[in-house]
Amino acid sequence: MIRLEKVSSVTVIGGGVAGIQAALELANLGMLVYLVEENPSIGGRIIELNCSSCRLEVPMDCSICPVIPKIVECYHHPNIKILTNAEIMGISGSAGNFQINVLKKPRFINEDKCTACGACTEKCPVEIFDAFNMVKGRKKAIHFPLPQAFPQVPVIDRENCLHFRSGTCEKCSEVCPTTAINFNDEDMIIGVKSEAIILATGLSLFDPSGIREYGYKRYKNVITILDLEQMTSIHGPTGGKIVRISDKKEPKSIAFIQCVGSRSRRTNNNFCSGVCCMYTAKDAALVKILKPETEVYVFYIDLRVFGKGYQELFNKVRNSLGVKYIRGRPGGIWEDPKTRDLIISFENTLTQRVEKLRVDMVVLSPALLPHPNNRKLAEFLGLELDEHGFFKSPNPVSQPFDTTIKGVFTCGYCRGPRGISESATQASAAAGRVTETITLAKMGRN
Amino acid sequence: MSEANLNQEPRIGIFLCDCGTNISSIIDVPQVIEASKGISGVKFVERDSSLCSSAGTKKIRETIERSGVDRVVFAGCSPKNYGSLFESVCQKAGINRYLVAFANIREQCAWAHQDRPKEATIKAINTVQMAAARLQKSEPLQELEIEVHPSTLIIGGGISGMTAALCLANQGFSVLLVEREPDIGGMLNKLYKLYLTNQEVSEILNPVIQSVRNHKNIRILTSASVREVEGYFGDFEVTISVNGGTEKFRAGTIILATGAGTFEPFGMYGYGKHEGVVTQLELEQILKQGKLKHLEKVVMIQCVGAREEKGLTYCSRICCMVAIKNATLIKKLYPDCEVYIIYRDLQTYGKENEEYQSKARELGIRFIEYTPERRPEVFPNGNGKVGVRVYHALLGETLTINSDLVVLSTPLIPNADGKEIAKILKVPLGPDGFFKEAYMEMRSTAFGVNGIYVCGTAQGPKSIDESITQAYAAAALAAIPMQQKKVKIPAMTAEVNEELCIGCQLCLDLCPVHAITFAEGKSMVIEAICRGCGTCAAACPSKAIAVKGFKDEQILAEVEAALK
Amino acid sequence: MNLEYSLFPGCVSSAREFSCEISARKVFEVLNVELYDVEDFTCCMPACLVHSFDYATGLALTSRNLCVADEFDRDILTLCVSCYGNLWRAKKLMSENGDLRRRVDELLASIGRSYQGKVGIKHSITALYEDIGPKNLKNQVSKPLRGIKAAPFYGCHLIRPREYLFFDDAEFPEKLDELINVTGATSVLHRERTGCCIGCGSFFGEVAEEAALRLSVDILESALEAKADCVVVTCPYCFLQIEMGQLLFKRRTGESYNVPVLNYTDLLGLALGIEPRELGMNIHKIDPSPLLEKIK
Amino acid sequence: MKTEITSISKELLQKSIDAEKLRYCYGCGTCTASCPVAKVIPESFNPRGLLQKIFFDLSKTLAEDELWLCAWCYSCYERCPQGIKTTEIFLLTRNLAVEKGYFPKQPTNLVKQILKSGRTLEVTPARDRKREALGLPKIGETVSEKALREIKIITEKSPTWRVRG
Repeated sequence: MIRLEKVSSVTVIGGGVAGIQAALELANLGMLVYLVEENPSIGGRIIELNCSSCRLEVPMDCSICPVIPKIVECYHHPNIKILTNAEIMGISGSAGNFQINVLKKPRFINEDKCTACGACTEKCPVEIFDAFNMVKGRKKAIHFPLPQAFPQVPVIDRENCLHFRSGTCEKCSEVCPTTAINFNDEDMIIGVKSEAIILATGLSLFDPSGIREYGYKRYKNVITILDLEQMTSIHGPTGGKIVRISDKKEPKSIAFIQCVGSRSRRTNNNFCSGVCCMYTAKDAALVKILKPETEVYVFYIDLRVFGKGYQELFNKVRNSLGVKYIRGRPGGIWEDPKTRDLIISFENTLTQRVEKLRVDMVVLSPALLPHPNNRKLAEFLGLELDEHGFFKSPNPVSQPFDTTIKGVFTCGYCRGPRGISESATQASAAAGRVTETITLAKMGRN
Repeated sequence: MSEANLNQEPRIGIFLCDCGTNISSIIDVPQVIEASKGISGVKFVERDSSLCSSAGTKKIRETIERSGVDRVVFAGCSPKNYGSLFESVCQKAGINRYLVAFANIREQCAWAHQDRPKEATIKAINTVQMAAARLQKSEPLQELEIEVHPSTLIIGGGISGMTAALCLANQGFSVLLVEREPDIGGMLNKLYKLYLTNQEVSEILNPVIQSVRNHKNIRILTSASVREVEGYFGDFEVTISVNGGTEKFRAGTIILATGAGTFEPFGMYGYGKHEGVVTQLELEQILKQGKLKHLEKVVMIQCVGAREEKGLTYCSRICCMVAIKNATLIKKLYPDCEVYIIYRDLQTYGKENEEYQSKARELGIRFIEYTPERRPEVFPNGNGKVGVRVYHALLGETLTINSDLVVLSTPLIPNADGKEIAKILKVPLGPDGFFKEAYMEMRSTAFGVNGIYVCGTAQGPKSIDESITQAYAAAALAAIPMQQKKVKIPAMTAEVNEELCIGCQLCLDLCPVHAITFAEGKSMVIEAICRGCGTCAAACPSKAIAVKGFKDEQILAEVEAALK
Repeated sequence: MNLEYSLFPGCVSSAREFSCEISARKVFEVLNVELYDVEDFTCCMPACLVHSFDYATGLALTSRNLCVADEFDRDILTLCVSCYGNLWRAKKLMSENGDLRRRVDELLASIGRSYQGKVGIKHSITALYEDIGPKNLKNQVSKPLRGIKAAPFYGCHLIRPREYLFFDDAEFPEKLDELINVTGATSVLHRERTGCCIGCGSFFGEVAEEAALRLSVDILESALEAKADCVVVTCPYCFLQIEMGQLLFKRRTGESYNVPVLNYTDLLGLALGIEPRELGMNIHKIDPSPLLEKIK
Repeated sequence: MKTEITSISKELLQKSIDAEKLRYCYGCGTCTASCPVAKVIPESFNPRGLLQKIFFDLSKTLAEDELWLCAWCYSCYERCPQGIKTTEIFLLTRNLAVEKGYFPKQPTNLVKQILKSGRTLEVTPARDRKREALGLPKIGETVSEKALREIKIITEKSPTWRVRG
């Protein structure tokens, strides 16, 4: 096997699909990899998505299942050191010799002892808001991360935990059968030396309540596509059932609205998120397959069907499954105060007809934005960001994953909008580029 | 520690996972445990809430070592998820990984029948019984380890092939770059300027060509093509026809970067009939030669021959950007020229493309949307002009543009020799005729076949930066086994019982990967090539061939258990 | 508290819809707020009409009113949301020191004026909400209008565009609802609350008249769906359109809606104990008396 | 209907930097979907279509009644995802129409009324008496003389305000 002390080390920042894939390739290429993730588990955004094809037995790309084995492999790889709950505090040095200071925040739970029995979460007396559970909306102060995150070891929300707030409660620790809970865990600063850095910070979500006329957060049955992904996920709060938040009834009609906050100078997000058209097609299909009698509408501006097999999937969704596509961005939504139905005002721009549509549920595709951490990292490294906060490349055509600083590379959404497939390909590519660069540098030295 | 001993009765351990509550909330786990205990040879049934956790894996190892079983069944989630993890844990506990079986009681029982828990439980019991029955007939198998020759054959000398070649050569691997044309450079040789950066193509192409030519680890063969590929992952034997003769090479890995062709739209929109109707590629040539005379009006039509119901069904991904780029170039050359782009859906995905489109709009380039139901018409209009009549769907009006030049945006299409290469390398083509990757989401540059990778437009239409990205990704994947120097290949290969073989040679013809040779009147399997598909075993008239791990008695035992 | 404003009554309330002016003057009097008439105010010169002929000339004419207001150290108080929005638009355009501003400055110089933009621009609603405040108003309510369900109709230029009108949210405004609830009446949620009466914009003869009628009907339907007893407006133009729409509809179909239209100041005035007649409610074309009876 | 596309007016684009933004319109229809006029008379008015027409065939658009149907409610202005100042663009286009001699009847009459009285609506002596009767101050048939004079001085400088009558 590979002898670690002699090998080069690389730090990957961000433990989502891109970061995991990059880490795995590098590790398999014989490097020692530090994978730094700010959340308590690795997996990133993708574990918020649903598993569709496995459930439906239809030949449709499932977003999450192919990634799970990668997450597991990454977690157990002898060449990958995973630092979760970790924040980058500073970076110095240059290509071939970066010094990265990482603050590792305590988890308070011993990952080796925990058996994920759930006794602690059951006994915990504090309930907090759960953004990933539109239906219930609550979770305990000690809770499991999203079902597909890894490791499946509970997390304590320090802000709300009674022990940390007032020292009055140790219920979770009392019931833990393996004494895995240790409140005395402390912050740790870890210094990491690396020859190269790969940035894979991923994306953040535009808050669609900024597009006031669609009434998100005001109208209960206006949700985002991520809420729907959670609902349709077998691990999700409804066990895979689609329900209206207002009355928990299954909707008879659903309208999807594209480009909410994206392709917009009004929100300063003058770019296309690149993935919404197709995940909407996928989820629209899912709705139709689960319950064929549901009326499904998609409001779009330009269909972005540029990827392999996209047009064909879209044809199937529209022609065979009967999802109705309407070219037009709705002007506004009005909620019937009695029924909580939603009345959408729109123009079908291909027929010039101005119409209204009453539906049970509206699903918004919000703009996907670069991660806010990019600013801090750019500052540490002296990197250039564009006006939106994406990392800049010295030449977007010939050096698509290089940055303006030598030895620092990017992959995934942090360089610009892209889907899972392209993020993963970019991650492999960045790993190839890093290996090439390090080998060249070493040969230059020797 | 327990070594499987075939003379001894099989000793089976069963691990049952609750998967949090994913399984236990639907399936009556105690009932499954009870039933499992009754299976012959079962020494223990161990239940856990989460086997994949750190604590869970530790428990697996300890339980196996303590009980001395020699085979293990995991009843839980799909082996796709944690299969390899559990196998490696078992291996550490001394159990041959081919004596580990999986009963998928999560996806196939709990989830598939969540509204019928009773039946789901019965199915779960059956699934566990089947896995155990099969294990009783299983034998330990050893994987073959193959040395990987540190060299790569790259087919195609375009930007993708060259980029991959450099990436590997720079890591010290030797690369053979085979190009069918007399010169390397590929499609980029025909192009003028790049979109996004507006640089001349030569600015990025020439340095790459120079580096490839000067690299000591890269050997270039031009006007050459791959005739034959024999051998296997780690040690391919490649025959190349070059200079009227053939040469043989050895390669550990292969990267396919054969590129794509362009669709020629004869008979569409007056192409080939009216003067003044050209393709984007032809316009590119005219621009490159500086021969574009002053124009008053130019019309570009998108999706010519693409996104159709039949034939070329796909979107070619780059044509909108190519049109916007060429429109921009014309507008910069002749600012008073009116340039129209007649499109279906603008594919300016992402950030840079969308920004580039905005800049084009700032220059005054106009966009007209048409629908496939009402396509534009092109007709000669006298004085060398070409009329374009188009129903502007967003205006609800038919416009007539009296243009000087009509430019058709046509899709990239699979290369004509793709089928032949696919046959030689035994890799698949997709329904669109491009090479079919293993799995689009996580392995877009790999094939199901190990040791062969794909990048660039050979896999599907893509831009230059995307091709370069894929080239690096393919190079990384090819570098991994060469870096590790050895690969293990699955032990589930075919095996010939020489005593039973009657020498009919039926298997030789049927084997899709040519893994069977014939010597001294008997068939022989080359394990390194065999992928264990079982075609030979099924066809063998004398039942002389069996696939290890899938022997008849194993399958029959499983079937029997299911029917019990 | 001694509030005072320069009253900018606007053409519609001066020349047509007297009830709006009557009720506003009365209510502010009772609230001890001084409204001063300014001799040299003209029409606000609405952008949709006057600026349509010549952007710069129109802007100069509108800004002239702001120059006149600057002669007094008092904020302007408009009764019409169209005047309110139009004056604000001028203020905003004049704050951008471009070519347009230079041209307007020249035109103003030709009449010996120079634009300062010192005084603020209020509408009766914004003055009531921001300068007096719902709490103070509530304290002065002597006859709470319990039992009345009122459908607020905000009026376009009270809330749009947010670019330079900051009074309330453009999509989900709440302040008029709050002011209605202060009177003891109940504001109802209805779909056309932020709608448009088309009164101050669309010009093209019969087509526009037809549009206005259809919109009025839509607004009335919206209010009735929400079980409102009346529509409460903030602007004499909206008042005119929604009343006229009912009369036209009756003439055309023979059927009548009979939904009383109230200026917000009518509602507030009633709650302050002012007699309907003193608020000019006797000249409303849709008789409000059945509504008034509901209060008791 | 056939239309020969003519060059877009440089004048319009130069008038105001905001009009330049019209080029960013990708015809999403948010404006029309939000428009109260299009809601009730869609056959006569469609702001999205009007913007496209202004962009594609300005000279023809100048003569169209549709140009004067925008109700100035700012709904589209508020919601346009590209931040196009629709309402202002319509105003600018009306400016061009008037420059080219298209004087729609009703607005022209209203403007004449303004020149005459300083108000858009006439206050006859009878109406003024009614005001008085209702307890409102009398306001006269015109605004103050000074104000009227100032209006004249300003409007005389504008070529498009030479409203004959």
